[in-house]
Amino acid sequence: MYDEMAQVVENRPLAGRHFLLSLYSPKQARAVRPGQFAMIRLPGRSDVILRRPMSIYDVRSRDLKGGYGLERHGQRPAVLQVLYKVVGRGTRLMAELTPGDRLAVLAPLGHGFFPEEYLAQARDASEVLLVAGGIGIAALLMPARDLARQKIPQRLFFGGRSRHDLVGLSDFKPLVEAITLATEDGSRGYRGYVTAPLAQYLEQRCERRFLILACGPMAMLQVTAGLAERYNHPCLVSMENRMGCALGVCLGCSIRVQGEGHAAYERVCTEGPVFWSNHIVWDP
Amino acid sequence: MYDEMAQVVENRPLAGRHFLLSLYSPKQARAVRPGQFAMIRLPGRSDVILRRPMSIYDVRSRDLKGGYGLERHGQRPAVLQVLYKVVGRGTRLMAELTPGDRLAVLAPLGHGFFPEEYLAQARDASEVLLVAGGIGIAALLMPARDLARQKIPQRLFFGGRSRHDLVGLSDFKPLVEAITLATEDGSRGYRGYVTAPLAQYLEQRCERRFLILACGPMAMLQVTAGLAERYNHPCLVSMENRMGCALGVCLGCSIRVQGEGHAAYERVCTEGPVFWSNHIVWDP
Amino acid sequence: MAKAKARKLKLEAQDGEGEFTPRIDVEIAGIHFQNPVMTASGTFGYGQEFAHLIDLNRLGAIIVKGISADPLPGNPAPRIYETEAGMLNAIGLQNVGACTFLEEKLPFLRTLKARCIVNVFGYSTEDYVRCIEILNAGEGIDAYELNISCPNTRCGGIVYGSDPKLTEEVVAASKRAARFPLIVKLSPNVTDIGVFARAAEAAGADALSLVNTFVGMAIDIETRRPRISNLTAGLSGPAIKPVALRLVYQATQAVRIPVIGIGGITSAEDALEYLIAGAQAIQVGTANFYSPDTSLRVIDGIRDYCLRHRLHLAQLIGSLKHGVNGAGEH
Amino acid sequence: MAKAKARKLKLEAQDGEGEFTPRIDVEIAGIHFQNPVMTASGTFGYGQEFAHLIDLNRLGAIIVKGISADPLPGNPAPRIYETEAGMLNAIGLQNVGACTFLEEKLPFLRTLKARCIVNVFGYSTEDYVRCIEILNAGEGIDAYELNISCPNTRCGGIVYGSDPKLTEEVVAASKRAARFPLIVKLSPNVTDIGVFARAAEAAGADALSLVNTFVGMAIDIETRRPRISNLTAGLSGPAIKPVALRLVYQATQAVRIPVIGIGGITSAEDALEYLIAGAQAIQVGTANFYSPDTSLRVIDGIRDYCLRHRLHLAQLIGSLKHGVNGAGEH
Ligand SMILES: Cc1cc2nc3c(=O)[nH]c(=O)nc-3n(C[C@H](O)[C@H](O)[C@H](O)COP(=O)(O)OP(=O)(O)OC[C@H]3O[C@@H](n4cnc5c(N)ncnc54)[C@H](O)[C@@H]3O)c2cc1C
Ligand SMILES: Cc1cc2nc3c(=O)[nH]c(=O)nc-3n(C[C@H](O)[C@H](O)[C@H](O)COP(=O)(O)OP(=O)(O)OC[C@H]3O[C@@H](n4cnc5c(N)ncnc54)[C@H](O)[C@@H]3O)c2cc1C
Ligand SMILES: Cc1cc2nc3c(=O)[nH]c(=O)nc-3n(C[C@H](O)[C@H](O)[C@H](O)COP(=O)(O)O)c2cc1C
Ligand SMILES: Cc1cc2nc3c(=O)[nH]c(=O)nc-3n(C[C@H](O)[C@H](O)[C@H](O)COP(=O)(O)O)c2cc1C
Ligand code: FES
Ligand code: FES
Repeated sequence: MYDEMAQVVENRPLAGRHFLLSLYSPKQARAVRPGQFAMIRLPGRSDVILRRPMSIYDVRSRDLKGGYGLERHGQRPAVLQVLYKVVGRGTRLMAELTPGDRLAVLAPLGHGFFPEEYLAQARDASEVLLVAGGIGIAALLMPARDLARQKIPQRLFFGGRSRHDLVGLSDFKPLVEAITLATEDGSRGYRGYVTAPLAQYLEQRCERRFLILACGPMAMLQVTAGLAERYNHPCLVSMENRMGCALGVCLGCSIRVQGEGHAAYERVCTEGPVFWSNHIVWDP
Repeated sequence: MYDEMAQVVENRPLAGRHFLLSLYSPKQARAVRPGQFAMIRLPGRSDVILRRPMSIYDVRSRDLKGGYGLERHGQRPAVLQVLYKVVGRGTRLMAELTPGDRLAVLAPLGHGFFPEEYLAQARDASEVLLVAGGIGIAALLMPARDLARQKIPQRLFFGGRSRHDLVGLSDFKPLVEAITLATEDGSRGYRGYVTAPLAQYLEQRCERRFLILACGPMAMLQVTAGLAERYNHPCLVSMENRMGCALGVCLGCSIRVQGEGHAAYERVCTEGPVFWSNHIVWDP
Repeated sequence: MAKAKARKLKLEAQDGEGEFTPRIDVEIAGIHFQNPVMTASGTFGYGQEFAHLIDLNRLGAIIVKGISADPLPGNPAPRIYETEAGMLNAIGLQNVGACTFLEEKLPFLRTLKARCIVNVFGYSTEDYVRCIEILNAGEGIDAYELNISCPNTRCGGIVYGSDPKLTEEVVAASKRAARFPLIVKLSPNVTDIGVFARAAEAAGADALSLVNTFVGMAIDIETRRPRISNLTAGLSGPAIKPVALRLVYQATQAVRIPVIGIGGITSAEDALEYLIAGAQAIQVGTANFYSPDTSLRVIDGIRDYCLRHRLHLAQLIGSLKHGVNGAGEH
Repeated sequence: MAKAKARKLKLEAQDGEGEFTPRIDVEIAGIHFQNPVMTASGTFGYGQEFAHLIDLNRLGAIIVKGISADPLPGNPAPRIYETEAGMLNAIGLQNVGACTFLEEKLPFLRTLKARCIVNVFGYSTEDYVRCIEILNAGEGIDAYELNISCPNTRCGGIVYGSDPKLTEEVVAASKRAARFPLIVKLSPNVTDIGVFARAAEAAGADALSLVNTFVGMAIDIETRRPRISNLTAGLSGPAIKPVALRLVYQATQAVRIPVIGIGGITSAEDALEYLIAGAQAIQVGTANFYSPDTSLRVIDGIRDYCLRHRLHLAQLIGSLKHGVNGAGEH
């Protein structure tokens, strides 16, 4: 983890108030592991004081070519990429960033989708299912690339409110066997929540083993965790919570997990954001 | 007085952290009278909430040509100009403005150097003395032009901390007979406060009648007022004070004036900023 | 609970998908307000100062600058200072006095559709009573707001507002004297707001308003002198909103009379937090200084919200649900 | 006055134009601190979390997260929320408990040049005493900070901190039990801070620290539920600075023991305001979250200021002059 001033290389607008922000920060970019996140701060503003947590979507070389794994192409990563959606004051200000602007970035952070912990289950599975809700997609590109490198078949279930939320699809296409889309307004793919086609898929393949990696809104994760439990598949979820520090000290991000007394809570920023879904105590 | 969103036409850096800001705001520009001011707000920032008071330095046509009085050249004013110095958070943010940015501007405000109130004295005087301290110069260009148009001889006394504070001289040159400069560090003109050469000038011309128009830091105004009293010259001062509203309602800008009870205070934003110096109760 | 009263406003039957026109008027202390948005005392002058900037007739009420029986000069400069997301002020209640107010300021206010509430201040119970007795002659005054919470005067205000016994005394005396309904404005600088809310209610207050400013301070480190001549000053603005909101919520829990919420309101969203917490109306203060159209934006925003949620204001007031996830407070 | 003690620090003769090295060390409750900058409880974990970000040896002291006799789980999520220039928190004092602290956290803290102060919390006087008795075994603890002001627990904390009698009781019992000096951390949510400062002093406190957080609230207007599961929460950050500074100033006026200032400090300028107002030291809280090097910048800034003004810290403390224009308070 490093606390750096990183320079904006690009802040590319995408569909539906999404942006792809590229930050030059070689030390951090080299240290990133899949599923980790960054805390981003707009310096000099006392009206947005806390840093904002953002998944690290990808790391790239300075000229933005290549992607995670580019070491294999003889290049070292130097740029952090963050895929974000404008939802409030902090992200609205992020949208105004232009190349050359400097941000305070704390990264890489957290316990992500670390292959050593799920690779055995992934190999046992007939397929890895990536389940993304909205901007949750941002946490899944780097693990998808890990899995693709290991030649493990994977399938992406991706849902959003409308088709404008389905960003980054072209990055996933080369990595996965198939993509199932869902939108609440029916503007693309299934009409409804992404957990509906997921449930159907699992129901029809009761006999098969899957590993599920999921990231998205709490409600989606909870349903996904329920499906994983019902059909008895291992499932990793990347959790969201408000964060004060991401250093493990404010205890603002703690969530309820299996355990009693002091062990009843764990920090999303430190023990997470990725947890085995059956470790979480979901709301009744 | 209008409350408008004005667009930045230019934000020109000058010496010593001074800037000349030009704002497109025709309705306001047309209404400006000499010695009035504007309240400027950076919208969307809750860390700099109050508007900042700024003298209106000049009004111009849209292409920034001409100056106050340009109606006579067949053009109507459309641009407000503000000459400001970066001193704190608000002005630091103003310095970052670029053409196209929009500001909330309340203008024109206040009781300024209105010719109908001093022209008689100006005509009686052998010379009008303009006395400026630092950024106080910003309040004097429009009255100087009024006087020049009336062919009333004037002389500028202008002091600052260093020569970098002596901005805008070229605008005054065509309007005044002579300019006396002073800097605290001696980098230009007299070494010391501008009130020293002023005192000397008045002392040597005890028999003559002057009208003094002054703007600058409180201490300078107080000394100037003292000199005016000693040599018995009428003197108008443009006062500074922190301002909450400039609408006359917060009473935050009130200063002590001649009078008792409720009349002991008057508002710089409404009754001022320009007062006859003997109306002010100066600190002992 | 205060919301009982608001519910009494007759609601039109509102179901189905048809046209819906939310009612956002409200009745407090027997006075009908066309909407729950008022301008806070000391931040809106005597109304007229804003006449050329906004349509005053759209406001729920204008609360004028604190008036005392005799005119007051106020404190020496500097009186204000900007802080993080807020400002300090120690005006010292400079005002024209009750008689001049009646002669020079009230006639204009009387012509407006907005209600006129007069904020009353004194240094002693006799002062308050004397001021009210003068003002009782005023035609067009809709209510008094008793300022027992001004932090910028050595005696008077703050002393009354931080002692429940004195609160009861001055409220009871003022209520006896008052020809118009009496709103009592409470200080936030207390350990338990419920005690003061109940004291004012017991002494006959028709409604409460809160908060007044928080006592604060700032120092110029270069001169090592206070930034405000009075040393301490009142903090207002967005910075105080979370604490003010909590106090307003607690006050609504403590009394049956209506509560008017004040503190850091700059948008309809802010106002809605207060209304959901239980305030029957709100006041916009410091925001008037830098954004004179705030109150109008708040009115529009409240109406839009009610329309979107198909709620009348009365249904919204005090509708705070407990427990973040709907599972009850855990 | 608290400053008398600080003045006792031997000052080198300092006149003329020669080299000047300001002394910024300070002695509080018999403990020597290399500088007056501490990290506030609950905002700096157990120190180690910041070890790879800043040089911990440069700090005056580290005050660890509130410790109770038994481990506590804390409140359900959400526990924090950002507000204007501040944040709300209702962590609910999640902590590892006194025994685990001694075993797992203290050994690292002991190795540092920064002083180690342990923030102690309980639900009853017995809890406080029991916690202190466990901690008394700890080698390397320099002092206790008694948290009688946490607003986020139903009983305990806030109750003690808002009743002078209970304050005296818990402080006296804790003082009797404590092997190390006792700093008492006061709540800002009171009508008269002087009463509580004097109660703590009378009961044997060696020093005071203030402020803890202000009780606040925020509502999600779309769900009409509180933003924080606990309903109310503690407000910290730049927003509270003016009010916290006033409370610290008033506390220094009320007692002879040293006072440590806390609240919204994000820069050396902020810290200097507290020191000039009379605080012997200061704590950096919320700023650690978003700018972990704040404390170090504050230390450097204080030294630079002292150098520029040719003052030792002890000469600066409590040096507030009255009257804005030097003409005495008018
Ligand atoms: C581990 C993690 C990874 C994330 N990755 C991404 C990502 O890659 N792309 C992306 O667009 N968003 C991501 N988010 C959500 C993102 O942090 C929020 O959308 C963002 O903080 C909103 O800030 P704001 O100022 O625009 O919104 P506001 O609503 O104004 O924020 C107010 C406060 O709430 C917090 N907050 C608001 N929404 C969320 C949320 N969903 N989760 C956590 N805190 C929130 C903010 O941090 C802030 O403290 C992630 C969140 C977490 C915890
Ligand atoms: C009638 C009038 C006309 C002015 N004209 C000009 C001008 O033409 N050019 C120019 O550069 N400056 C002018 N000033 C001063 C200018 O308003 C301040 O320099 C500016 O407000 C500082 O803002 P800041 O945020 O950078 O400083 P900060 O120190 O961060 O401001 C903090 C607070 O103090 C107030 N403040 C600080 N300095 C002053 C000051 N000298 N006078 C009044 N309030 C102050 C600010 O408005 C703000 O509320 C004028 C002031 C007045 C009253
Ligand atoms: C400059 C100023 C003057 C004020 N004068 C009065 C007053 O005369 N009487 C009063 O009851 N409150 C007065 N107040 C308090 C406001 O009415 C209001 O209670 C407070 O500012 C909090 O609201 P806000 O955060 O929206 O400003 C004054 C506030 C300010 C900022
Ligand atoms: C997340 C968080 C947790 C806190 N936990 C404690 C605590 O355990 N014990 C305590 O005495 N104070 C605690 N505090 C209060 C701080 O120590 C400090 O008094 C307060 O935040 C004000 O300072 P600031 O404005 O610099 O943050 C906590 C504050 C925050 C923001
Ligand atoms: S965000 Fe502070 S502990 Fe996790
Ligand atoms: S600035 Fe508000 S009355 Fe003058």
